[in-house]
Amino acid sequence: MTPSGKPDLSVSIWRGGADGAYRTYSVPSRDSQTVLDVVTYVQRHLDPTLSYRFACRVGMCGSCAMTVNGRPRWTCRTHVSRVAKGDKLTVGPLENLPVVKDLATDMRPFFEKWQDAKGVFEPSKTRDDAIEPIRPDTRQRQLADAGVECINCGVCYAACDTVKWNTDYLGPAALNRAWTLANDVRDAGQTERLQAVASGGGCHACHSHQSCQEHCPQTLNPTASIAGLKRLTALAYLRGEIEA
Amino acid sequence: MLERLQTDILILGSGGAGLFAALHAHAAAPDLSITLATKGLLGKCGCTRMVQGGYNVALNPGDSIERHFMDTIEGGKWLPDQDLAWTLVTQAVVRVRELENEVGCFFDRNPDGTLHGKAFAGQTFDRTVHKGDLTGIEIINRLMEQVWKRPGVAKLEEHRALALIPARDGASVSGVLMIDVRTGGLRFVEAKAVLMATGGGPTMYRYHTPSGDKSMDGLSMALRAGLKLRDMEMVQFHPTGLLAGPDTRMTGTVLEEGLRGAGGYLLDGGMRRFMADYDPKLERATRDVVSRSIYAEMKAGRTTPNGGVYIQMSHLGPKDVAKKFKGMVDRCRDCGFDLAGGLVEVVPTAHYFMGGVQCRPDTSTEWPGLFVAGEDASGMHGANRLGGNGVANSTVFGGIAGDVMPGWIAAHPGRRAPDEDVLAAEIARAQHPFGKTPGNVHVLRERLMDLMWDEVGVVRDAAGIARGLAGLDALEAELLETGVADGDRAFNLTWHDWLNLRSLVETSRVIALAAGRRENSRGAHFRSDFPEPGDLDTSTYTVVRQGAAGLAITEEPVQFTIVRPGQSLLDVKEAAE
Amino acid sequence: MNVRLYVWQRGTAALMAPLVLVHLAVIFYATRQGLTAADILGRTRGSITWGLFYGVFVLAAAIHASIGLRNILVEWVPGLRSRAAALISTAFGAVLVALGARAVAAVVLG
Amino acid sequence: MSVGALSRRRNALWYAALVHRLSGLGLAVFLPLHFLTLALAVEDGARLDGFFRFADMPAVKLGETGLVFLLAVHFLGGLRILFVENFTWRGNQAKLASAAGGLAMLLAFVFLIRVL
Ligand SMILES: Cc1cc2nc3c(=O)[nH]c(=O)nc-3n(C[C@H](O)[C@H](O)[C@H](O)COP(=O)(O)OP(=O)(O)OC[C@H]3O[C@@H](n4cnc5c(N)ncnc54)[C@H](O)[C@@H]3O)c2cc1C
Ligand code: HEM
Ligand code: SF4
Ligand code: F3S
Ligand code: FES
Repeated sequence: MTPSGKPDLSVSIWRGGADGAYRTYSVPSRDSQTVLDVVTYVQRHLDPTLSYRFACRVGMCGSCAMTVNGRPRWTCRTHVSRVAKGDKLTVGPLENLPVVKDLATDMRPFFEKWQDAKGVFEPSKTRDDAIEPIRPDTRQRQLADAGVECINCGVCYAACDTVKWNTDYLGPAALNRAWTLANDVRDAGQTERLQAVASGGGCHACHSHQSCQEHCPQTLNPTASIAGLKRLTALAYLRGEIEA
Repeated sequence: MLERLQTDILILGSGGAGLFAALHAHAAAPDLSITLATKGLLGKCGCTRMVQGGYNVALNPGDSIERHFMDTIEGGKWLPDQDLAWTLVTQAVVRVRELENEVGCFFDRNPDGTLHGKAFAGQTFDRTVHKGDLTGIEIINRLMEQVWKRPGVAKLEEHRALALIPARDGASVSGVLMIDVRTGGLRFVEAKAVLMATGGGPTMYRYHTPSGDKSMDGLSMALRAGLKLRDMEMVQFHPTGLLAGPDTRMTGTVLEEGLRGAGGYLLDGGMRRFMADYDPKLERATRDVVSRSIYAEMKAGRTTPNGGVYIQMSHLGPKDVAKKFKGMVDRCRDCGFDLAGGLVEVVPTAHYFMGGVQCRPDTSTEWPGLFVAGEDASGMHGANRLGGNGVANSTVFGGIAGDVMPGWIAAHPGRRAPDEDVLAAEIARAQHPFGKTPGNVHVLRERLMDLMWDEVGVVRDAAGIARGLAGLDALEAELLETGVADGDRAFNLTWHDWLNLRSLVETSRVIALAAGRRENSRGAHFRSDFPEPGDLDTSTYTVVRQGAAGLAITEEPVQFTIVRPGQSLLDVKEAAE
Repeated sequence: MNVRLYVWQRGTAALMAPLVLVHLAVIFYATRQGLTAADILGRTRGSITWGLFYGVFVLAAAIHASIGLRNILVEWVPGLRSRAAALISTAFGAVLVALGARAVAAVVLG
Repeated sequence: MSVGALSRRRNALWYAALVHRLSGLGLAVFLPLHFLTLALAVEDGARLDGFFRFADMPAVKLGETGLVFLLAVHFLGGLRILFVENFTWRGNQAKLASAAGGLAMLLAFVFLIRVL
């Protein structure tokens, strides 16, 4: 029992690498307590060798995502009371990424695919030029705006079974970024980008499962972004601007 | 045991300063080998990413560089190094154009398509460029994409820098010792030029806003290297940090300034609106005044259950609040608080560190080959940093460092082998806790945070500072006897907690010393025993340096190279027109 | 799947949509009171319209289904290389076209 | 136990995709058989009728009902996907997918009643 009067939480945490196992700890329950706090408690008080990753603790850096009771989530902004089943919590590393140790995954494949999707701005101007006037009410600006606040947490990537099944698939976050750039009127790399997302593991591999959209903590909609890319690339292909 | 790597340019940190340095260095000299080492994942650690407010820049035709400069100097209570501040405000203009045009940032626009500038406290013009209230995410995401895109920049993610290793001459830098966090192995990276951009981070206070990876490592490394640290007493407190109780990382995180600006009330534990007792501007008073007022209420015991005060927004209409401050309201809700309709407990929280390594406008330091930028550097802000000048500072000077380092290398060719004795000593130092009986690092950190909060915090006096210094000595002695179990060193957070704590204790001592030395109250530094700001014309700044005989502290006169107290560049400009 | 396969797969899907609708209607209509070969053949024998209808349907379905099969193989058969998946699905498509053509010939030409 | 053993991230639309895939597969498997029986007509109508008599058995009728369901559910689900991919975003996709499933079942049921 704890100061809050609630029974302790029974927390199962993944320990080890890919071939690890869950181990269970008892953590005092508090009124103000996120899943990250629970994990921190275990490291600070019960098992100093527990590894996990976090930085900002306010949902901005996207480095604390884990699998909590079977669902990928940002842990710093997930209050325990919203996810605990009774007094039980199961916390594992994100799926679809290699495990480094315990709760920390290797995010490199995620970011490599981000690059493969050409999720990077290609400048058409320099610092010596004036800033491009872009009216906020234009359609393209609004489309780009809708998807731009991604924190690259990898939650959508972990939630998508197409990522799991198709190792070439670039995944929702990378494609969502490509879509925001496709709507960026300042960008000079449009054809190359469309080409990149129209090939093998590109946007067409998505089956609109929408798990990405359902789980995105920033409430972005990668499904809609990917659909947009499917349209753009199909048109570009039919016009002969890109190849299969 | 020790793996040795070589590179031309080594950059520590992947905040605004580190990433910009990498891009500029790569552009200036694509043939040089550039290595960027950072404590967390590339771009996903540090505070630049957490910038909410935005980026100060005089781009609007109605604004001027001179006005931005004067705001910076007056905000800094005449302590800034004026050449650094001038570089900051002039280069910010270039940097924002670069961020938009070359890096791809997507800043908010006015209806006519021009950049939107919002109001930020302490400024005479609405010049803060932003992307909603997630400006830092936009800046860092775009920067890190550009850095990933350049395979020429080698990335050492989750590498913690431990020590600056001097060359055999003892007076220039040879390279940096670091831990590969994922394996626990040690690496020495020898470099011709090193940029320190680890972002300060006053996380030694009970309540603090910066990200968990920041623990003043850079400044403790600089201290041990014998470099001059300036303005170390200047810790900026943000008045409204979330107070969520003990054992939660939510506590201390910032509730944005705009809440007070929009008309939010601060109430004491007895639900009384207290700001009228302190300042006629009430809740809209400046950061330092509001922080001290809340602190006074806390000292007087008029607190909420967790020991802070309340912020109330509901009188502005919960629906409107939820709309206007969506990000903030959502964040509070995720953590179990109703900001729009209820009361949320708040407390002042350590936010930014104005002090740091003394440097020149080209980011060079006393040590040939060592450069510094961002929150690790000092002098741009003086006694107080304007909201919006932090990210301007890191991106401006990071870029300058990137421009300058290749030229420096060309002018100073050849490698500088490390002083092997220092290297060996630093290796031993890093592994020190493995030789001791494992103990409870966490308890010690809690003690440090209370000690600094109570004795060297928002309001200071000589007696408290003395207690603080004594407490730090005791704490350090205990820390050195507290071990960490030596089993698996891979991703061993507890080992890193220990190392963080050591950096924090060392730099805390310097803060306390400098705070004791400044016998007046300026900006972020407030002495209840010396509440007056003192004569502006004879302003001095503190400099601390660690020598063989321990810490030495001096005061240096501020050079008014551009304007003197009582003058304004705006008058000069208007007279000329 | 790449953009070429996508365009073919979604294109044939869109093409089949009205065809399926008609086909379903015919099924419902034809099963009104028991199916007989005479009914069907009476309708289709010598009809260019039905010949075209079913010809296009067969072709579209073969293309559509073989691309679909390829995706399923890529995702659900671990270790199968995309070349092999392409081969299997193309073969399947070819079988569909051959059998389909024979069936259409049977009901239209007799 | 593997890391993902407790995964509960499957949602209604994931199941919609699964149904779409299985119905597509089902149709694809059925199609060659369908073509083969129709080709019986090449030889003579009687053999086709023979098949139809065999097909009069209730068990076979049930199977046919299944096929109608597969075709309907794949058709409706496929339309939904074509809409998602080609028109401006609409929320409530999970509801639409369930509606498609429901409608397909209804169609199949009507078919069953008619043929029995
Ligand atoms: C919540 C919050 C809100 C803010 N809002 C604003 C604002 O609105 N406007 C504004 O102008 N400023 C704001 N600031 C301040 C601003 O974020 C910082 O001043 C600025 O971003 C510092 O940039 P930097 O590059 O120096 O450091 P950071 O961005 O903090 O980066 C430091 C980097 O160094 C790494 N590092 C640390 N230690 C080591 C080590 N030992 N070895 C290797 N790497 C290491 C870190 O992991 C990180 O990558 C805010 C700060 C916070 C905390
Ligand atoms: C109106 C007719 C049809 C429409 C609108 C349609 C639509 C679609 C769509 C949109 C997909 C892609 C699903 C995805 O990748 O997420 C698909 C897949 C598929 N279709 Fe169809 N289809 C139709 C008819 C058929 C027929 C007649 C067959 C069988 C012969 C068939 C077999 C398949 C198969 C096997 C798949 C692959 C499923 C998968 O990848 O999960 N379809 N269909
Ligand atoms: S799209 Fe959403 S879930 Fe995916 S990485 Fe970005 S923020 Fe995370
Ligand atoms: S979950 Fe996966 S399949 Fe597509 S809609 Fe999202 S990327
Ligand atoms: S710790 Fe940064 S998003 Fe959770």
